Amino acid sequence: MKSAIVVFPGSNCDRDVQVALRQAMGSEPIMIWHKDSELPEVDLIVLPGGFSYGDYLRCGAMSAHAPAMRATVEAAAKGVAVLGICNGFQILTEAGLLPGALARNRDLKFHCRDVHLRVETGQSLFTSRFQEGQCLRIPVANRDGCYLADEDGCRRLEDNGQIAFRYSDETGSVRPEVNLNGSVSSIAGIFNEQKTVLGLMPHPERLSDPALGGDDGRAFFDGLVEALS
Amino acid sequence: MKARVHVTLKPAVLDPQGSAIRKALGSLGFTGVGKVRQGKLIEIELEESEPAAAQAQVEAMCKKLLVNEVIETYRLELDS
Amino acid sequence: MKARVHVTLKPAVLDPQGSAIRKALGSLGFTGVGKVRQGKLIEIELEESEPAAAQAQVEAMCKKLLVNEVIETYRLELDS
Amino acid sequence: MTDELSPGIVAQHGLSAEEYALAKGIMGRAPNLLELGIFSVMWSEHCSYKSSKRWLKTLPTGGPRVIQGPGENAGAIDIGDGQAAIFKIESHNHPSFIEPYQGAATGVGGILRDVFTMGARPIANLNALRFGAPEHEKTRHLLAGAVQGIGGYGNCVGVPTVGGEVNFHPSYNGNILVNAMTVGLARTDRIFYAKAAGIGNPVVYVGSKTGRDGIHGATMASAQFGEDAEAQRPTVQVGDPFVEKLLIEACLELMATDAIEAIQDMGAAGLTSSSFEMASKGGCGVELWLDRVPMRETGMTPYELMLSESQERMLMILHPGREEAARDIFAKWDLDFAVIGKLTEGGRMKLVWHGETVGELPIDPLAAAAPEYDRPWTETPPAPALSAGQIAELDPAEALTALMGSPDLCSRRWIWEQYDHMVMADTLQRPGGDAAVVRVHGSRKALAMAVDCTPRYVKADPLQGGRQAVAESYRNLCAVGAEPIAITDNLNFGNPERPEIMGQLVGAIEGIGEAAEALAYPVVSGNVSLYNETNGKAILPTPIIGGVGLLADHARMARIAVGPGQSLVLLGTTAGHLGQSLYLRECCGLEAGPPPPVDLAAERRNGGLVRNLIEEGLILACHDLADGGLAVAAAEMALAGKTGITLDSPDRGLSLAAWLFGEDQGRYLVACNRPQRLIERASAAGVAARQVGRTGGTALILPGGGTISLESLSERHEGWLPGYMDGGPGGRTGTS
Ligand SMILES: Nc1ncnc2c1ncn2[C@@H]1O[C@H](COP(=O)(O)OP(=O)(O)O)[C@@H](O)[C@H]1O
Ligand SMILES: [Mg+2]
Repeated sequence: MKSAIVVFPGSNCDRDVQVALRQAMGSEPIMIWHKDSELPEVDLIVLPGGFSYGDYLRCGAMSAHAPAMRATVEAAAKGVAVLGICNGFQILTEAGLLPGALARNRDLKFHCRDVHLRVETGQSLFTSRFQEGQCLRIPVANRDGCYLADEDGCRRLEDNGQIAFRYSDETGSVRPEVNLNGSVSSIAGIFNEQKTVLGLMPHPERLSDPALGGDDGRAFFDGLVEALS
Repeated sequence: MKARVHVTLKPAVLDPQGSAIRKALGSLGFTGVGKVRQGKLIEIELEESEPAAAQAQVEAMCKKLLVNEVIETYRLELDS
Repeated sequence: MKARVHVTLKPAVLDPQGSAIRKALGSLGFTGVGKVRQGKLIEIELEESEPAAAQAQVEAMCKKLLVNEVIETYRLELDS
Repeated sequence: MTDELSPGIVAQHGLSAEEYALAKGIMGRAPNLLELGIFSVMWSEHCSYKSSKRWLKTLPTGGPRVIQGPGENAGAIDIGDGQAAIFKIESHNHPSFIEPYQGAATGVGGILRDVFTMGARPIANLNALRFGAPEHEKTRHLLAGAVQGIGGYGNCVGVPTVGGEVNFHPSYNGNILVNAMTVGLARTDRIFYAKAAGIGNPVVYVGSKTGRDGIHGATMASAQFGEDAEAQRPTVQVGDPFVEKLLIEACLELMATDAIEAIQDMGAAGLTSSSFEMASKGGCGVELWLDRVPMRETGMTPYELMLSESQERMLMILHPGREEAARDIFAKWDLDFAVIGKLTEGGRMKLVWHGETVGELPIDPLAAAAPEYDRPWTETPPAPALSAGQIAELDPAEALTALMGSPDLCSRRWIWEQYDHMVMADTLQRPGGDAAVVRVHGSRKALAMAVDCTPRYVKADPLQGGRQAVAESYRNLCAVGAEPIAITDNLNFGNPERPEIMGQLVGAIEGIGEAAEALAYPVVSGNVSLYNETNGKAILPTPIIGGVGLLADHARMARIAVGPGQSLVLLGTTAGHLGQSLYLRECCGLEAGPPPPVDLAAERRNGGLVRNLIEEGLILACHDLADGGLAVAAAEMALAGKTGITLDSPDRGLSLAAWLFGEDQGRYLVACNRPQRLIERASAAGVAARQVGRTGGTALILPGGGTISLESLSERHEGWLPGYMDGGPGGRTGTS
């Protein structure tokens, strides 16, 4: 399989996800500069974490208009898989590839720590390695990770099975106390309707090597690469 | 011409910054404080001097970039 | 009574957000855009209904909490 | 143009009458205002180190691994395989007190630039913070702001903030300390220096535009610049971490080519000090065309351009003909780029404004004549020994619970979780242990790092306190299994014009020097921050030591977390020293007595043993003993491992308090499977060792019968800081 990582000014997890993907694919992902308006033919496009444009105005707002994003939207329409992590998730909502919005965390603080996630479905190319209800440990690092959608929007996500991950405790139980940023319905990650686009706030690339303290992130990338190969 | 865009969260959207300010005002001893909301104020200097054209230009900026209409609304003021 | 506090960076203070917005507007094809500055808009509902007293109360809030006078200034609007 | 300036204007520039006379002598005429401004910043304490230079020269700075000691933007150490660790610490105390968010943020920005200026990619940040008493009205706001500022900047540039330390003490009520450290990684054959060379070579400005930020001597200048000049000059700079991130990437991209002859960041005293230092180091002259400097405001003057402290700017000397290639890189990253001058012969600085010469100064005479003072100092009198009556014997379990929940010992999780400490995906040990460990990307090597100082020790005995700060940082590195390789220091003191403060500085430097020498742990960079006092009340003397160590293989690394069924061995000698201990302060209400003495030979021996044991895999967990002694170390290991610990009774008739809470130096608590083997190894190495307990269960059990469940201990330990930060009026709500 082939993959591309879009680098925006202020991206700072581009190398981290490059390392994780290289490890999972056994080959090099292609790094794409945000000013490029054409993308190579790939099976997966990744929007990495970071602070593109300094998170100024709104996280992801300015990057959503980058030439490479226009190309990404076109590719997504053709069914190419798109993964947005953290700032990448924010860009996906700003670009309209995913519904809803990401707002300031309820307690206004930046949170960097491991969280537990409940896998909401194993029926997607992003989660085929996992079973529904399985619990993963993955780090978050964000200040604007509070996922918001109105009631209708939430119902649609629910009905279409578009919720990928929810914040949970270490047993996989979804409780309001562990919803660290105040996301509606404890949402940590969602798909588009076709489940070809995934946005999530946690950073699987940060725990994809046991030396870093865990490898649930590795299983995530291995599963994704397997599904796309 | 100068445009002032007031961007605020839609009423139904929870505003944690507003609530934090309200709480802080309370603990500083201010009483009789009701709802507090925090928004953004964006001031833009424009070359355009014709009000209607300026208005249209800034509306376009809001739609395209300045405002996320999923959770925000805006109000525009122009002065020359 | 409702107070609206416009908090802006003092004129000579660097406004990274404003400059970034300006650049982004430029690359979206908007022309004739001069300086852009981003500030805060804080809306406060007050029980106080007497304008002078409300004014004094909000001024005090600005000094104590809402405005960082080392780098910011503010403008106040009241409406009932 | 060369009219004599009024004594008032001279004084407002902080120059004494003698210094002004010296300046006139160097110039051969009276300097004009622009030139005076340049003298003023070049001879400021900050740029010239005039009070401390004489003493700093005594520090050991060499060693087999040292590539670059003090004197450049940062120190550089050889870590093998053609790689260098480049690091430095810097203070931003005063700005952080005025505006904690921006002050702390720009402190991080500044130290990052010092490091990537030398060709290093920054891989970790640390910070050492000191705040006033928790009950002081400003403390909460200052703490919240400084932490948000450090996080706001570091998180955005994408460099992990992996460690630090925080203390509270009333002496910092009016003068907080914000010291920031950056560690970077470079190739040894691609280290860049500030030494200008090549007559005719272009002087290039990159980064943000110049505004009227942080220009000094402002009051006097009001007359010159019109009524509202003061209002136009922000006293606090606002940082732009986004631009800094672009600047890092653009500079590193350019550094991968061979376009750069010399490079220097524009820090304090901006364009003045960067251009002066580069020219002075290279022994050449420089001509600057100030009208070409990218400007943020209209109507800026040469004076403002030379003295502005706008952030996120760099000055470079390029090789001839490389301007266009360099310009392309900076254009790619949307950064300003301007050729603003050239190197000249003759050792003078010529300042040109729209074709007209507006200032001209000799470079070397000015730099060489920077005043250097041998300020009078008095030795700190030795603290009288504690009398037995001063030490209350409290219930150990209660005392430990109180200590673990005290402001200086409670968990700092509330802080470090607001810092992205994992970005770059190489953080092997996150905050919470003895030292942070960051992998050298793509290798088995790793760097360990920690910042340390125990100011109450330094106050009571500057010499021992200086030694102790170095020794503690040495221990923190050894405790994870790293070989300590070098340090950077940040000397935070009060007013050096007072002999007793100068005495603290002299004593601490002597102690640091002795320890650095004895531990083969040279000082390769540092920073001095003086005048940290208000109304004659000085801060506790606070010489922060930032230590960096090397792990050859990160698989051989120790952590503090214990597991069940392990034996605990205490390495090092316990005399039960309670003078200046936290037990004395928190539980007996006393700050008294001499600090624990530091035996440097024992530090070296014990540290070496611990490293060997870790490397051989004989140690399952390790923690050095510091504040709060044995009991606190055991409690921290138990909490980290979520496993109970039972501690044995003291030997040799030590009191329980002295045994559990004494702060004797040079000690480590280690967990292992075969204690006897460890004790034999220790005795062969000449290190005192005894088994002091074992792990298991869910409680901490102390000699004398006290039992504390880990759950309640954790609540106290984790609870204080969030509870404190939640209580009462918060600070401002941040800046964005
Ligand atoms: N300001 C801070 N930023 C990040 N981490 C911090 C900070 N203060 C303390 N820590 C972390 O908390 C842990 C305990 O700190 P400290 O009490 O200073 O340790 P020690 O006594 O071992 O030197 C360390 O891992 C340290 O890095
Ligand atoms: Mg330690």
